[in-house]
Amino acid sequence: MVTGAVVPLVSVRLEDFDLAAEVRKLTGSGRDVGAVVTFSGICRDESGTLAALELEHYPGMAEAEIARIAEEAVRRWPLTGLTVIHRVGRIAPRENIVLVVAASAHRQAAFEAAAFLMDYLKSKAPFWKKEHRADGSAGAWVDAKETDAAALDQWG
Amino acid sequence: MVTGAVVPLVSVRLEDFDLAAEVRKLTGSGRDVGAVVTFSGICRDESGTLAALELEHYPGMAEAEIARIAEEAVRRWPLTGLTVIHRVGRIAPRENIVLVVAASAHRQAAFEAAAFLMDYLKSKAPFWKKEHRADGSAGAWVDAKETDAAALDQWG
Amino acid sequence: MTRLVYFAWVRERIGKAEEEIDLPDIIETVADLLGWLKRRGDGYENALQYPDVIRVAIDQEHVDHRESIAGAREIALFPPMTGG
Amino acid sequence: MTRLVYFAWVRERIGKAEEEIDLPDIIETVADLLGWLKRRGDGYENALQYPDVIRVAIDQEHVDHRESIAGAREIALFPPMTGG
Repeated sequence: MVTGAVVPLVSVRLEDFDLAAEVRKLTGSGRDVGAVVTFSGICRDESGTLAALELEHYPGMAEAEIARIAEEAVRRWPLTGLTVIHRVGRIAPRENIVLVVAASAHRQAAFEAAAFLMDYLKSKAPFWKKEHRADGSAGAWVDAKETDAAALDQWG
Repeated sequence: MVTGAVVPLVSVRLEDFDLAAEVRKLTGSGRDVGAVVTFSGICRDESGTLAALELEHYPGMAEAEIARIAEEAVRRWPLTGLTVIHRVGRIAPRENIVLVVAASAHRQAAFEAAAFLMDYLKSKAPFWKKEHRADGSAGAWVDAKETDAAALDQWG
Repeated sequence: MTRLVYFAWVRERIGKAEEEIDLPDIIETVADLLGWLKRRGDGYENALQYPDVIRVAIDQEHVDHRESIAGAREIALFPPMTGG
Repeated sequence: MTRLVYFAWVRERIGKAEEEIDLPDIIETVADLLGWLKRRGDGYENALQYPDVIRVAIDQEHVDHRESIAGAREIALFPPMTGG
């Protein structure tokens, strides 16, 4: 049985991720895992009007900020593993954008930690999405949602 | 773009599931998916004291009850897809027991629907777990948790 | 005839998974049924000693103990569920 | 010299991703900096027209507009974030 502090796995990268492989990393950790929650954020096709998203990030700070959020989750919930992967660059509709995997002995901790990570990522991690439209018209930067900022309030 | 009522995929079976394949079924549905949440329930090894779980179920009612819970989730949240797979029979530590996959345009619906499904499955779906101990002593039926029943209250 | 089915430790204590019984007319509710079954022998007594913890489904839907059993084809008795 | 870095539409409107600037001593806080930068030209004026919406990080940590910039090596200006 492996015990001791859980070190979150954080990655910001161009390449796609392999959901099953990332889950296996956490279930094969040697810790007593009973529940694994994954969140995959996927590029919507906006009814065919979107050609692609361009994901810009602040190199260095993006990784550091995700790591800070992940460490906070590890402090708040009894997790056995936590992985966050955020892609950058050009992402086509139906492609993956972001992955969170939270593992724990118990389901509630896994659910809450994954939801917490996503709420904080949306509002605190330095990434910006620009849309490229299918009709070739100039892309617009995606507006931040009020609901995303409001979602943080529930975590106190 | 596929629209119309989402029909949940429900399966009770001996065989393991393939997480990635189940997610692909929902992301390749032709609907505008932006968020996929998965929950995998895994047999814990209880610090090495557990040899296996024996999962008993009420054939017919188990499938029907999961379907009822899943239909309720589809009514409550704007989902683009929902899958529930529950294994039965003998399950060794680290093996999968249950899978819920919830897909939606938005993350909150996917998170809430998956958590709702698990809370209801725990307390309402006719499955029972018996433990087989690693030391060969007589297995005991797992007790229902008060916290599982209490978890239903939050859903009104 | 009504089909009774048992699961988990209810099944183990009663010693069978199912049976067909011709229930007397005085049994109107689930609570009546549990009280009547308990007197059918040691296995039943042992299984149904604390009737409050027994969960019941009629024709594969959950019911509470006040529910009428009139017209039931299949009545299932089992402990609190522990799936998921 | 302080390194300033810009992202997303702040970067596009200012017309550069980064620059090194010798900031005058009268600039004490983030709010002072935003006001001062805004007067450096049309691109800055356009980017920083509504300073309240601009998010700021000092040495890669979020700060609010009242924060002192004393000792800052890298100050980043960007719109509200839309990752995830």
